[in-house]
Amino acid sequence: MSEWKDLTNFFRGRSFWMLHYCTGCGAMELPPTMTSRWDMERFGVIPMATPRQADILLVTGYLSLKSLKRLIYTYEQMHAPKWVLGFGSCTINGGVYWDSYNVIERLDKYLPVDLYIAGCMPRPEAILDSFKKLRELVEKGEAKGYEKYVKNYEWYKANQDRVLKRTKPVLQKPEEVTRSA
Amino acid sequence: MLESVEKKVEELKRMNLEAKALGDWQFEVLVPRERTAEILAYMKATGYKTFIHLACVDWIDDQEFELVYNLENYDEKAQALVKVRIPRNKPEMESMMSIWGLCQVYEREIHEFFGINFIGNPNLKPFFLDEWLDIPPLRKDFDTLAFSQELFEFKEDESHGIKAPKRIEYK
Amino acid sequence: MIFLKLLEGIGVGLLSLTVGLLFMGLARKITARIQRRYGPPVLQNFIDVFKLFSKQSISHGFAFDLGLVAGVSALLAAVVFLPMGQINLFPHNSSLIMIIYLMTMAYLGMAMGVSSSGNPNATIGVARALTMMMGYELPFAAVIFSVYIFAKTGSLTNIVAAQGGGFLNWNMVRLPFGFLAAEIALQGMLGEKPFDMAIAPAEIASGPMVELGGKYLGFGMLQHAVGIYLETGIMVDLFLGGASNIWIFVTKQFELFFIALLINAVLPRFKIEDGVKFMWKVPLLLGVIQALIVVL
Amino acid sequence: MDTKKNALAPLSALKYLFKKPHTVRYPKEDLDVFEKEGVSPRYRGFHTNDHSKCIGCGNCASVCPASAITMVEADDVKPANKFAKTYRPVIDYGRCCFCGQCVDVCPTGSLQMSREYIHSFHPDVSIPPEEEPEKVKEDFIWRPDQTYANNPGYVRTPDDLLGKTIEFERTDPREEPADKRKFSFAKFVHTYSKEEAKKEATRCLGCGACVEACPNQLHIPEYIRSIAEEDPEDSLKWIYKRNPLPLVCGEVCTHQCEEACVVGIQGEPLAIRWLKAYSASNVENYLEVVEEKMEKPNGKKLAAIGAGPASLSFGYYTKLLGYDVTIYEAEDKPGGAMMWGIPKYRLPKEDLMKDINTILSLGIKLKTNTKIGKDMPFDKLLKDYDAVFIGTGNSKPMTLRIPGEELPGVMQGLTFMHLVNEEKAPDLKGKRLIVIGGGNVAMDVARSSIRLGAEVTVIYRRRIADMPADPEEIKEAREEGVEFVEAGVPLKIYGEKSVEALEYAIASLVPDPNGGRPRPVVDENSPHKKVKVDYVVAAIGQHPNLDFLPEDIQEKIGFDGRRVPVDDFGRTSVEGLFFGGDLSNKRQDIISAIGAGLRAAKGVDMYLASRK
Amino acid sequence: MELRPLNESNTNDKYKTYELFIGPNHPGISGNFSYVLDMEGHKIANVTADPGLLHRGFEKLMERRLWTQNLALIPRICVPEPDVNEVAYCMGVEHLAGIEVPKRAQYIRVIVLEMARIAAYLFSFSGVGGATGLYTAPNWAIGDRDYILDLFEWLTGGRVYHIYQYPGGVKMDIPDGWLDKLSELLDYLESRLPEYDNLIFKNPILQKRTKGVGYLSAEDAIENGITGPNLRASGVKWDIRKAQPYLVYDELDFDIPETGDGDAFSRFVQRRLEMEESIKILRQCIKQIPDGPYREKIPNPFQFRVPAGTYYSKVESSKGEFGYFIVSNGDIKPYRVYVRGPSYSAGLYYALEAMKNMRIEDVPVWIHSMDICPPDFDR
Repeated sequence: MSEWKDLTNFFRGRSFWMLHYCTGCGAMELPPTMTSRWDMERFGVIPMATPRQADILLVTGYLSLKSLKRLIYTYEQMHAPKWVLGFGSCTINGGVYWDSYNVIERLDKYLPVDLYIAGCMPRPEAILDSFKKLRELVEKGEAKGYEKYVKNYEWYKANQDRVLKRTKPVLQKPEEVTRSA
Repeated sequence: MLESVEKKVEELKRMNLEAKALGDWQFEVLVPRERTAEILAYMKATGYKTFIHLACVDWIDDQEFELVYNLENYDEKAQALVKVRIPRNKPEMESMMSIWGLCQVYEREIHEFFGINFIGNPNLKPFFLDEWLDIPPLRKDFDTLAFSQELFEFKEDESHGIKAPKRIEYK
Repeated sequence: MIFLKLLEGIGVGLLSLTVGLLFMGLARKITARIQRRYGPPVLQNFIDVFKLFSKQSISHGFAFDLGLVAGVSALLAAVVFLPMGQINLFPHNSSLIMIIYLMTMAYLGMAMGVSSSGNPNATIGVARALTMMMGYELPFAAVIFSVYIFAKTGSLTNIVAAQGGGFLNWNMVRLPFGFLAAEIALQGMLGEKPFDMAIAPAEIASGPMVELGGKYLGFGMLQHAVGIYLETGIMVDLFLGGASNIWIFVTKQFELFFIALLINAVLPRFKIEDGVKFMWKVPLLLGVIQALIVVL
Repeated sequence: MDTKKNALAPLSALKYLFKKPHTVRYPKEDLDVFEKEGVSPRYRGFHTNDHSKCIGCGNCASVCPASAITMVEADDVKPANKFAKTYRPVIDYGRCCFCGQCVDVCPTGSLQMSREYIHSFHPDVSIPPEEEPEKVKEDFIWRPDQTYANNPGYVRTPDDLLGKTIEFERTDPREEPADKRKFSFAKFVHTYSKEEAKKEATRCLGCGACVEACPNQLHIPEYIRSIAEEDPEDSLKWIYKRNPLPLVCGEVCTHQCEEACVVGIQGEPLAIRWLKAYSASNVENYLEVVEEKMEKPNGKKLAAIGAGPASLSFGYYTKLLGYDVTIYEAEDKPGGAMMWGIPKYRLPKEDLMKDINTILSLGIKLKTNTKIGKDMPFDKLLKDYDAVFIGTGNSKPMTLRIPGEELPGVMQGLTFMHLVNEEKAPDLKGKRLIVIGGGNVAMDVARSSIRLGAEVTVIYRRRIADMPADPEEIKEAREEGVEFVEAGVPLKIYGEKSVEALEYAIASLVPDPNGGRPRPVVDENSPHKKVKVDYVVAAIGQHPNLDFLPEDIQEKIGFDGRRVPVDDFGRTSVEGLFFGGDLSNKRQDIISAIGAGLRAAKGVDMYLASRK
Repeated sequence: MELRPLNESNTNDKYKTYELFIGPNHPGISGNFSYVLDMEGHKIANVTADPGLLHRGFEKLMERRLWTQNLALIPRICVPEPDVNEVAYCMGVEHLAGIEVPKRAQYIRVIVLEMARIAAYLFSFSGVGGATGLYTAPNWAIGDRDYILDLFEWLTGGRVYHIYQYPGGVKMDIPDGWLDKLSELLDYLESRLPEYDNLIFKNPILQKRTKGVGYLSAEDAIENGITGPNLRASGVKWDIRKAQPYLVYDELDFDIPETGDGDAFSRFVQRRLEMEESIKILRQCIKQIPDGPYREKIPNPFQFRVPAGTYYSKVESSKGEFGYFIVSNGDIKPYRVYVRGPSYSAGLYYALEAMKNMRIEDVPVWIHSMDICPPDFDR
């Protein structure tokens, strides 16, 4: 049975289909990586148009609250096993937008991230490197973020709801809010 | 400075407006709120046909908002910044949609970011932000750092765990 | 006896799958070359299919499952009737009409499956695929008509046999207009550009496939693989004089596929109505001319 | 361009089927653009930091637009110099945007960027998600060191032109040329013009390394910032918080701060002293600007002995606290060493009086010509006043202890300067004068004598580089024509009625094994020299003179003839008796004395508050 | 706007229309941005733009940072062509602070801007390919663009975000041998242009797909604030580089190509032709670049104050007029910066009119022909 699993993981690690959702500015290094100069198809990674077909979700940089909502929908549409790659500084600790009112600070509070890549933005070499690293992890059966998500669904959901479904002003100054409906 | 700019500034001064050149090819003109539509229509009729942007500045010390209509004249190669000041405690302004339809989106944006009401604009629904309940974010009294610390629960703590840099090796 | 035939049938099915997937892999490699890159390993598609079948899969209802399974199985059934070199399971039943009929079944099954997913993109995609089918079926029918008349038989086995005895006996040479029309129709059948409006990722997010995931997408891929095998196989039998053994057969298939690929790599896709118009203009005209030549 | 339709044109692309792809076969193959170096030589990758050069100033942390850098206390590093801190930058790569601005503003050039850029982290699946954010964050927080130093990318070196963000060149104030100034006692360094001051002030990085180096911890970054904002009044407000003698310090301070200035590590340090002089000389009436709030008089009386910088500072700050202060001065004018020791070309007397008068105008009583111990017994002071502050400084000069010292024409440095400042100096035109010693007093004597027309030689027992005087003083003295003799040890002064010649030996300098200044050794092999001379001025140091204190108090406070041991607030073991200035300071300069006065003022306030 | 599960869209009261999302997760859109299309059969009945997916509040963040700290932030406003941000911002700051930029620095800026323009146009070639399914085009164009990025990396130390401009000039001088490499690259690009022509612009199917799509008249373009190549493709000869020359553009000889049909194809061709002009400009720059300082000294970041005032500085980017409206109150930080992205009016306002009655397959073509770049209007 374990050989079977190893075999599955071997194949899974060699065929990453990536979701074509360019969430942040890190997506700018994806076209060069996808196309002729760096050609990530060599590693079996190809962009896919819909979340149903995809195996890996690249979170390419910062996420605005609006994007986060879409990203969560997208993630939940993907079929397990699925992996999330946190791309660049913004996903790790807010990056250069650390004090922005519309950008989340840490991705791992909302989605289970399997691999983080440092950089702002990561070079194509770093991206290819991370695919190789992810392949290794998958082959060893260590990348199990999707199981973690299911197991701790309540916790993730609570965090997601906290930022996405606000019912009162965050700064607690309703009397100053002069905005009309 | 371009001749056309000079001429235009003179012309606007004759209309009892404060106008001055800002550079070779741009000038600003300060317009009272009630004459905005008139002046903008006049500007459009005199060649300033392209609407470049509508920006807002929050002069919190003066308790005023300043709306900046940026117009461009391709024939005379000139650019006009038409500025209007409105009181901060009653942030209301007439919509200029009848002159440039394009104003619709700019006004919607400013409504969202500064909380200014544009009378006559039919669609001021949330645009860039989702479910915003606080002070409009680009106002000067909105503290973005406090907001993000509160919402995203991160703290600027002093006690960093320190690690030596390392590089991942591949077999 | 029936059991043996069944085994042989399975064998042919597997063969078609393997060759189809291999062709797809080669296709990626060759396209990559034209695009100035190296491309994935040739066996990448096998890995992909294996992975897809190992994934969790979400069904959208009975019609969804049925449609997709019907898609693959109908095509596999069609392959069984295809004479390929020395492998010819049903030499007396290898009717062209039957194969075409099964092929259409397959695509209809696929259409039924994916449209039950409810995604508007899929619906648009299916609508496009069926419209396109209308487009290429007509010239193809004209071509088949000419071949029918010319060979005076509807059995592929006989058509192949009729072309025996050298290059000059091939229908390709004897029915050049028909071959050209069929080539263009083949481009449409394979879903290669400029006739790939059905999937069109930039417009409708890969159309019919939009809701497919896991093993369903695996079925989709397999269907495509068998489709390639079958469609090029028919062409080989119809125009390239069949083959004496399976190797030559596959080589001939690949030659046809290769031309389709090259065109695929350098052309953008048509709009759907332009595509159909084109099909009804150029290949249909060629097909009708061929038919007229043959008849007269 | 021809855009005619051509159905065959696209097929020309097929030729690439037979060409070699241009894919970079990473990791087997590097980019060949930069001669196979992988990434560009200026690439901005992960940081490196040379801990032996880093001084922990924190400029990188302040400039980081992503707030990625924090300074942490590092126990395992040695401070790079005596002003350096042991803080080291720690970089959060979850924030860093690799813009390189930290490298641009690093004054030592220790923080650099390497060409390494690959790092990825996989959080453990088994840890609960609550702990994951912290784990992830930790992994991306590094304290950069020399790990990647062998692969440097974006760097800034002093001779390199990369990143000219810090202005290394100093804007010097206008000075009179040496051949002009050597004939005049007028101040030869002009204060900055507005533009010059602004230009110099905008060089400040605001790190505050100077504050800790300053013996009195002035608010240096703040007052420089105000000058940069063209607001000398505000600047003066900041200065007055800790220094009531801004113009004096602006002109003659020993500027420890400039030694610590981080800009000075690779360039020229900021002219902090001249900036202070600029803001002080640009304000007519200090008190109007400073608007210091004076507390209501509390009826307590304080006495200060000696109207030098320490007492003046003590008086100013205690007066502000509401005390009634009386300063006793033996001479006829206040100012002490500032008045009598410093020549006019460095500190014009009207500048000094502007500062002093401002302090005195607060209502401080000044009793001149009152020598304690002679005109008034010390015990009476102790009885009459709630507390007594003693800031008499060093007034007992050290002697040469060589034969012939008693001859007329041999003078002590301070005495000589006193005469010069009183304009009672002997006529030196065409005379030869030798100054013995290498401190600031020696320089003052030498340069004053030059102005009086003498030919001056300075004899110092070590090398010129070892002289305790300010290097610029030495430089300026040379420019004005002062000659220097290194390693000269005076042996004997010849003469009958007055000085005629001086014999000195050239000592051999034995290096100090501990790395300190070399020790001059005179033995029989040393060459002896004898020069003709008309005046010899010994400026080899002074000691305090506490003879007016009763013996028992001298003993009780532990006075050893050189210094009075005091605590942080000038307190001694005798209640109500406070010391400050050169009497108790390690560094004997004006700013330290002012600091001592300020601290003693606090000490007095604490003492009297506790006694109540 | 609430996101609805897709299969609910059919349960509208009537079956007449259904909703279709172009974006944010969609290969047809250029970036993280969304149009919601109300479809009537194959035709688009109504369009709603849904921006804000990339909104980071730059204008707020810039008010919190020093004048030069912002240089690390602003390239991120327009990701495919970051340099225009840096140059426009620096030009505005320099005008307010009264700094004269040395000639050499101005030439370097022109070189950087034109290289960025070529890179952006190459990127838009890939857009053509992606929208119409000609995947060889993106593979070629982005691959060639990478060579430009290599040179950028050599010059500036960064591949995408160069952070190279500085008020008063540029951060570093041109390295030795760089200009030779640049002219080699220009030769290469010129040799590649006919191949792009063959593949893309002479391609009959591509012409069929793009000709007549998204017609934009000159009046509409002027009225709707559409600038740049899109405006020029509609027949208005307006190029800031010519009309209000900044940097050293008045010393350089180049033309404004004319296509003037106003449809998607002419917009693509316009870019292709302007690329040739950019190559021409670069060649002149290589020849004419003077020696001298590359930067005027300014105070360090902590002490750099910009005198109070307002100014609108603009740059002709590959997408149109990229403007920075800068308000300073004399402090070390900007008081307010407004960024005028060239895609704003086309992407958020004109799109709603232009896409009505369009077919779904024309939408990506239209989006890519207008070269809509969501980051610059989301900011």
